[in-house]
Amino acid sequence: MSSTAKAASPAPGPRALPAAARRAEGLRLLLRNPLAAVGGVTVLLLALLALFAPVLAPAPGDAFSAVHPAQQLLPPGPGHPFGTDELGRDLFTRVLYGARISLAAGAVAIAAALAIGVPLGAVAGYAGGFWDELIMRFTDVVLSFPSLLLATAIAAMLGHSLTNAVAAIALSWWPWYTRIVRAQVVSLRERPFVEAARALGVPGWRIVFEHLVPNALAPVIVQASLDFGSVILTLAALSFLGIGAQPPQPEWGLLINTGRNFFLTNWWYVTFPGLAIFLTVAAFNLLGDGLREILDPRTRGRV
Amino acid sequence: MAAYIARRLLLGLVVIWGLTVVTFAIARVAPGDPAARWVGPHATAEQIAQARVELGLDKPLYVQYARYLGQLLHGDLGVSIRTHQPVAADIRTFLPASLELTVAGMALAVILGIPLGVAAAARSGRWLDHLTRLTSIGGVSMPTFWLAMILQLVFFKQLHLLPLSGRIDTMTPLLHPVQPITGSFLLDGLLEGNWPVFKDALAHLILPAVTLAAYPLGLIVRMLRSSMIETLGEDYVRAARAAGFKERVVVYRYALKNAIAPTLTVMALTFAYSLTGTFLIESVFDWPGLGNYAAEAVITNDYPAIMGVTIVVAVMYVALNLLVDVVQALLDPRIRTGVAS
Amino acid sequence: MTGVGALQTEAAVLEVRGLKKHFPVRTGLLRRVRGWIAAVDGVDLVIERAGTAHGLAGESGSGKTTFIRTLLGLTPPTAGEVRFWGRDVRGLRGADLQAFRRRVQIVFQDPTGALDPRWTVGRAVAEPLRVHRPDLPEAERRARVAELLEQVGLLPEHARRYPHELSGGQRQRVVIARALALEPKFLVLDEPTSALDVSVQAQILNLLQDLRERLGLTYLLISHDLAVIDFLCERTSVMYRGRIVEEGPVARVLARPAHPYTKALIASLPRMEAGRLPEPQLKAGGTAPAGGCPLAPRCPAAQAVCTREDPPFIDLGGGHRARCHFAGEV
Amino acid sequence: MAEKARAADAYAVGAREPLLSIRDLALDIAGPDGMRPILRVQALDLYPGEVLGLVGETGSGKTLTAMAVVQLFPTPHARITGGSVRFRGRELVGAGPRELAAVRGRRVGVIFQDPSTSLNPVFPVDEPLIRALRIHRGLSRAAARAEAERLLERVGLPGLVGKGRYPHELSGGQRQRVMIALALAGDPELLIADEPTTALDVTVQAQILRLLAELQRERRLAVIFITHNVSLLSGFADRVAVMYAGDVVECGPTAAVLQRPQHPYTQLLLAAAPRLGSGARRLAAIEGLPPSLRERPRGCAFADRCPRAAERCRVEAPRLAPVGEGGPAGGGAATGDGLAAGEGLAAGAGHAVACFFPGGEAQ
Amino acid sequence: MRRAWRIAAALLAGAVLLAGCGSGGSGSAGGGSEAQGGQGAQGSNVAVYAVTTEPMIFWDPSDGFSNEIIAMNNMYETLLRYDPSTNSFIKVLATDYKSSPDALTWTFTLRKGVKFHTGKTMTSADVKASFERTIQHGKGAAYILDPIQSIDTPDDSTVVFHLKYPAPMDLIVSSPYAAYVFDTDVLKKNGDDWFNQHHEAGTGPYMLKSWKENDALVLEKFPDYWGGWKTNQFDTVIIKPVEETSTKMQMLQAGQADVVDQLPYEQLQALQNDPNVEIVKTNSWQNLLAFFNTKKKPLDDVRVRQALSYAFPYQSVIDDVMHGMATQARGPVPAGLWGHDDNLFQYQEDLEKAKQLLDQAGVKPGLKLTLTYTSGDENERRVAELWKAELAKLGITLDIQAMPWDPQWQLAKATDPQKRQDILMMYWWPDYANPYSFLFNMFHSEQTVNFNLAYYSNPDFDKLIDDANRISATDRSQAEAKYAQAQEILVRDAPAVFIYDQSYVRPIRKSFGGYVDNPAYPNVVFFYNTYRK
Repeated sequence: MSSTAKAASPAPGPRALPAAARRAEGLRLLLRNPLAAVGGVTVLLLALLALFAPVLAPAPGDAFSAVHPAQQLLPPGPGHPFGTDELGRDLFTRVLYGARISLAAGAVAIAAALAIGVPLGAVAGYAGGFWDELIMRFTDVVLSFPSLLLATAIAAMLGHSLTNAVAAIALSWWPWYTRIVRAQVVSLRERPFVEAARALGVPGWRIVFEHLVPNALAPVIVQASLDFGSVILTLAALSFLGIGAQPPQPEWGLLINTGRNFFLTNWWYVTFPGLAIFLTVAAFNLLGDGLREILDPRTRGRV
Repeated sequence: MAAYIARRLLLGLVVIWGLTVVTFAIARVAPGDPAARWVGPHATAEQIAQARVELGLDKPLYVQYARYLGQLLHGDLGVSIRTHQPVAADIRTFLPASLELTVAGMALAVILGIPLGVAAAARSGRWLDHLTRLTSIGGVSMPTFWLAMILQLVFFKQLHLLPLSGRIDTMTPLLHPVQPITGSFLLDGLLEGNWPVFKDALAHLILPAVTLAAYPLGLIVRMLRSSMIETLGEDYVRAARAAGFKERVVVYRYALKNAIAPTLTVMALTFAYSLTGTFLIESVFDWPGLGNYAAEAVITNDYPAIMGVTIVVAVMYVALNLLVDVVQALLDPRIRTGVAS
Repeated sequence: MTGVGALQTEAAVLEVRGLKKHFPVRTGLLRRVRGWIAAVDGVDLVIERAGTAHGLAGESGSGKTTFIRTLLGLTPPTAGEVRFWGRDVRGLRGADLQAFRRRVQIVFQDPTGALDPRWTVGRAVAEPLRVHRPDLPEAERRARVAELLEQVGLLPEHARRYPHELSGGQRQRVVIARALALEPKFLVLDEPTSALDVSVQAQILNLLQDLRERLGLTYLLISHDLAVIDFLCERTSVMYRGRIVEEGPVARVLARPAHPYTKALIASLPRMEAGRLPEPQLKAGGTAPAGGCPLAPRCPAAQAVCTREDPPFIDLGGGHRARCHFAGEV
Repeated sequence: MAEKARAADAYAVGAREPLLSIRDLALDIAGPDGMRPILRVQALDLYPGEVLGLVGETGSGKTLTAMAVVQLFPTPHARITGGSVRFRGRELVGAGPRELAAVRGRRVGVIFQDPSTSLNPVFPVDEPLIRALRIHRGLSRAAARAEAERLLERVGLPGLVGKGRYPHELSGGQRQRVMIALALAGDPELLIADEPTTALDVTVQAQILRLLAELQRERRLAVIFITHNVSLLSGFADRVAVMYAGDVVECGPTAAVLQRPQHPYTQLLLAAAPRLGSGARRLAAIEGLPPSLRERPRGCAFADRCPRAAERCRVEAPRLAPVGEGGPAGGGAATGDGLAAGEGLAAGAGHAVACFFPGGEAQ
Repeated sequence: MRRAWRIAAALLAGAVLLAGCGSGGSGSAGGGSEAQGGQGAQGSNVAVYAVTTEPMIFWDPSDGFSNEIIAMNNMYETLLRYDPSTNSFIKVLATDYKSSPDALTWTFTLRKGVKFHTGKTMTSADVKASFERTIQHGKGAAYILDPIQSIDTPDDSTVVFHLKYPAPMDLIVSSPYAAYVFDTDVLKKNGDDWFNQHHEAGTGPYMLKSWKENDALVLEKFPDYWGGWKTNQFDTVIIKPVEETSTKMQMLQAGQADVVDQLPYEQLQALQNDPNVEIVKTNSWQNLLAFFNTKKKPLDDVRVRQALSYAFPYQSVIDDVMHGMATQARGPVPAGLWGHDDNLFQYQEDLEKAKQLLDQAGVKPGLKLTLTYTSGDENERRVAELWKAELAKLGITLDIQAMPWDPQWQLAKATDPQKRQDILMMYWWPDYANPYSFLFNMFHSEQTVNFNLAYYSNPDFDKLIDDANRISATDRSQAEAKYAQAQEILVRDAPAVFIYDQSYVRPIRKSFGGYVDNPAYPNVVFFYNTYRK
């Protein structure tokens, strides 16, 4: 009885970390990855800026209905770090408030796309057969539309507004998640632990929701964080085309759209909103890349 | 292999059929009365009713769809509300300019992207890698329409180096007439040895092409880098090194052929993206292409034009994916023989 | 317990008759079925007595995995039947199926894959309890988990760990603990130690030996390693290309193998004390002739008859039989 | 340092020059939290034409040790941080790409564990072979093809050249034969075989082992045969080195090590494997786990699991020292004090063990 | 690896080199005007007109009702051309005309020796056929020919129009739409759809050379033009759609365009310093209005509409949006067009008064109103945003929605008035020089909604303008009095805010001579009158 009586001692060393420490380690890994850390910190900073926009903005009214015709198109200066627009509004304020729109719209669009895409992918992957074919062929169809084009068509159809643009993005985005989740579920379905659960008599729905979906979620989260940037970019593009946010909303793409009439003469008008988009999207991309490296052991350590 | 391609083709057709259903649905759900739009602003109620019959809008939906499909099969994409030209003719007019731009942009992205992606992977973790990664993230994070303007500001306004916009100077083809062969000033100039036209067209092409290339370049570098890193960690790469092959052979011959497959898919994707990317930058560069046309159509709710462009681009995309499937099959014998699909 | 409660005590613990599992081969444009692969091709296997261990030896591609899946009702057989304690597994539904699941459990080859990486050890071990005994109070369930962990030589505090924090051997102990949670009567052991190092393998094999004695378990042990089967089992079957080619008491089969495949398997086994390299007796590759013995193209002793006629089982006495035309000869 | 150098010199005293000589090899792996020590190999020698079995369990460092010769590690983060690896007298630690290239493929051939991943899936199997023959032997294309055909025929795969056959069309055993042919293409003096049969079926394993043994004899190859299965070495390896926690704990002639193991770990390892027809009801198991490599114990790495461990074992690390000439386990000179005690190791091929209390019986 | 780098570097270098060649060779780069002065078009005797959108929408001279008038008025001609600056008619294809006293019979004498581009000489039959075809088509602006009962051709050079009711036929035949004379014979040969296949058959000074959609329309001089040619006139005219304003500005500065249809103020400002560019400013007949939904609460209350009219930042719009390129409108009929009344009441911004009116009407702060405007129109957007800021001071939230014209109009025509927008912003300009076009189209009662997007209905007003229109051909001064009366009612009822009358501001090259803007022909450049200085 020696082998059962003498209990194996818990493994020492790095493999034996409690859950909290593991999370801490994840954070540490994130911080050790310099690009990802920069991305994470920037995202955090942007979120804070957006949150405290009313406090930080020199002229909060300029984000809404205020106009100051006397201060039209002033170059960047002490009072107006980003200059003013054609109606005399402080561009710094508008860009700051634009962060609120972009971040909120991005979050809503991604959440909606996830809400559609993840369950469909889980069903397709686990059920297989007819449902799989049906869902995946439909997914193929939606994916065959270049997403910007589809979002454009939908936004054009629903009417031009920020809400509709977000809806259009969500409607053109979900298939990516369906694909990822399905692929994950299909590969997980064959994994021994799922087989083991079946052999234990665990019912199908429990397997899907307790084993498959949680395990499939990691790549989805990575993808979603990468997509956050793309969504912000698409939203800006739609607004730039005139079918997204509507004036006087200080949406970044819309600001660039308005500013393009002046960009050769008043460089600051398009430059700062564009920089804001660029920084935000890059931050999310860096963060997403970092998350992927942390969650995907294949690339881990190859910082 | 033939069966594999046939199967892919079949799936592509299914997808295209699905596309037509979606575009049909969108066109039907779209606000506004197509019949009223058809007859124009001063029409009477009877004229509208008559137009409804003429257009078959009084028929059940499935009949309308059949009719729509029939028209599509005959290359009839309807008549643009804005230009009053058949959409198919419009697309024929505008597509070549967009293709010229897209091909130039993609070529730039591929030619720069592949060596950069490989180099970054091979020097993973070193300064070149970091630099390449930052650049690629920059590429995919840059709003193209903004990049377009910034490039114009720098290269036109500040440096006076490149023309602001357009496909060619208005005067150039008048001073140096070209016979349209391909419809592309660049190619025609080249083919006819008309250097002023060629040079002018090339100068005009640079900024839009660079703008368009930024995103695909970033994507290709990123994709290739990660798939190369994965491939370089494979046993067969270690085996190739152990066999004493030169690093260049190991990387560019043995690893790249494996790693390029996922990147090809991305390239097909980005080609379609670039075509739609032209939506955003053609107007900035006043490039007389499909993107400009589509952007105008979007702003004016010109549904026939939007749907026409959508279908054409989507079909090209499906065709391109098919091509990628074939190339991948050529690259990977396992796909060819159906071991992995 | 109704379904299996009515089990016939005189019936064999496990009785497999004529079990076949064929997979379609689909090719071409429409993925039409162009042929069939017989992964399991008419297997008969009987485990008479409870508390015994039966080995099933075979190399990769012999159809072991498919056999297990069919056995456990995870995939329906193409033909044949599987009876546990006299009841056909195929007909089981609802409560009967659940009762069957409680009585028959499996330990997988790869303990890493067999555990959900996001679940703690405690949760994994408790999973069968939550499914089959949902009314068990939380405290009792936790106590039971601790008990199970101790039973397999782990500490109660391991319950808080994640699989990746454990060694391979510890993980396999967790898998065994989970399999034991419902107090099964029958364990299918699918290469339980082939992913483990020798020293760890020894721990697990000792554990399995102990558990069998203490809990009166019946084992079906699938392994490519005859030494492991020898260590743990009383009887063994040898599988080749989806069919049983030889079976009998382990000691007899190992000492006097009757089928050329079994012989080759034993000869190939490296032995520390041998002082020479193992003997490869089988030729490489070759396609099996239709209607003949599947081993014929690789068999060193193949005769003309082997390519023509499928050999029947030849009884060699003492429960030992082999499926070879020349099994009776020396 | 001086002591170490002296030890190495003493160790190197022998009738023949070793083909490969490893001394105090230190190898670390770069992790997210800095360098993690993996290997601390005191000494390992290999003589021309000799087969050395390198035995150890997962994580013992046997593959990394052998691959230090060609510096091709399974993980890109491994770095040699100290010590010496001499091949034909040339120092390879710190060698540039050019020097390593001169060794790889030409002087040293490598066979990997899993033939299904070590062959490039998108190239016909003869392609790298022909390339290797051309670059290492300077053959023309046609000559290389002919030579490839000959080589493949020798490993039991006739008629493969020019047929455009891809790895996935071959069986596991056939793929490993291709790998063997590729490893031999440069006509190397040393073959590193990293568990070349682990991924194969037993019957195929026997065939491949045979083939390797034949080729070794024909070509008078020196072989490092890495395995976790000691049984495979019987009848093949001239000498065995047993590794535990990143170091060699015992090494010596195969028969000596297998039949009279001196290190308690070796003893337990040998006893742990079930043997056909032994009739045993229990196996000797080594309880516990190998130590964390990050925080290596001060003393003997095996002390925590060792049934014979004494106070000394926990504070002082034993060094590899020769076992008394032909002496039975436990007898004679070996004290774990290593060579510092002034004891020479005859021919470097004698039986050596790193233990203060060698010999005895594990069970 | 190293080789790959070399390739990449070589490519990059090549690209830069080519870029350099490109700019050097073509001289197209360089935003500064100093490089090329007034060259460009000059040497080749080519005039380039950069316009915002594609000029060729319709090709059929009978059907055209859109941008194509820019080109058509150079390819086709009408019997007369109206000159609002002198309120007189220029004889084009007609050399003389007279009207019967009841204005029901109009006789035109045709110019002799006029040739179509097809080579055929124009006769009265062609004039008759052209008008009849346009009437028969009934598309575009054909409704302006509605008064015509029949057309007689007593001889080759005389055309007589018999009308159903009195109408100012001189104005009608001057219309930039639906009044062209063209060769109908080619259609007999080539089918009635021939024009739509991108052909023309006019008598104008320029004929079609080539056209590429969204790229360029190239016209070349018609050698047989009846007016003859002088040396400094243009041989070739290019009308090029250029959407991007920056590009237009750059083309003008680089001498690649001679005239540009419009530019935002900020760029005009920048152009003012350019010695080669001149900015020509003329009153136009285009005005901007914001229609209230008079069928919806609380805008059905005249006090609310007046209040909102008082709450409009007229001066700021003129100063800050239009930068003086417009004048505050006085009623719906623009200044410069007959029927405009200089004494009409004009609202001025007065938030106090607006507040009082709102209080009287019982409107509480918190009112939300939606305003639609045509997406892409920067001026409309800025006007809306300025108004929004003023209304915010009264506690009214203005929700601004940019919409493409089509859905904007569809929404405005929704069957349920409650579903329509509250305020709609729209421009109006006349089909031909007639105030009735403004008053009838925008404010006359309608059975089904068309352009009366205030849904205004006032029988008194309807009667006044209908009467005025009927007598306008015979007694223009009385007609003007009635129009003035009608506009007084309108301003009091305030169904719309009359925002501004726009000026046309055309930046042109100084070397582009002879250019005069004619507001009766919006955006049309009569290239025959222009020349290279």
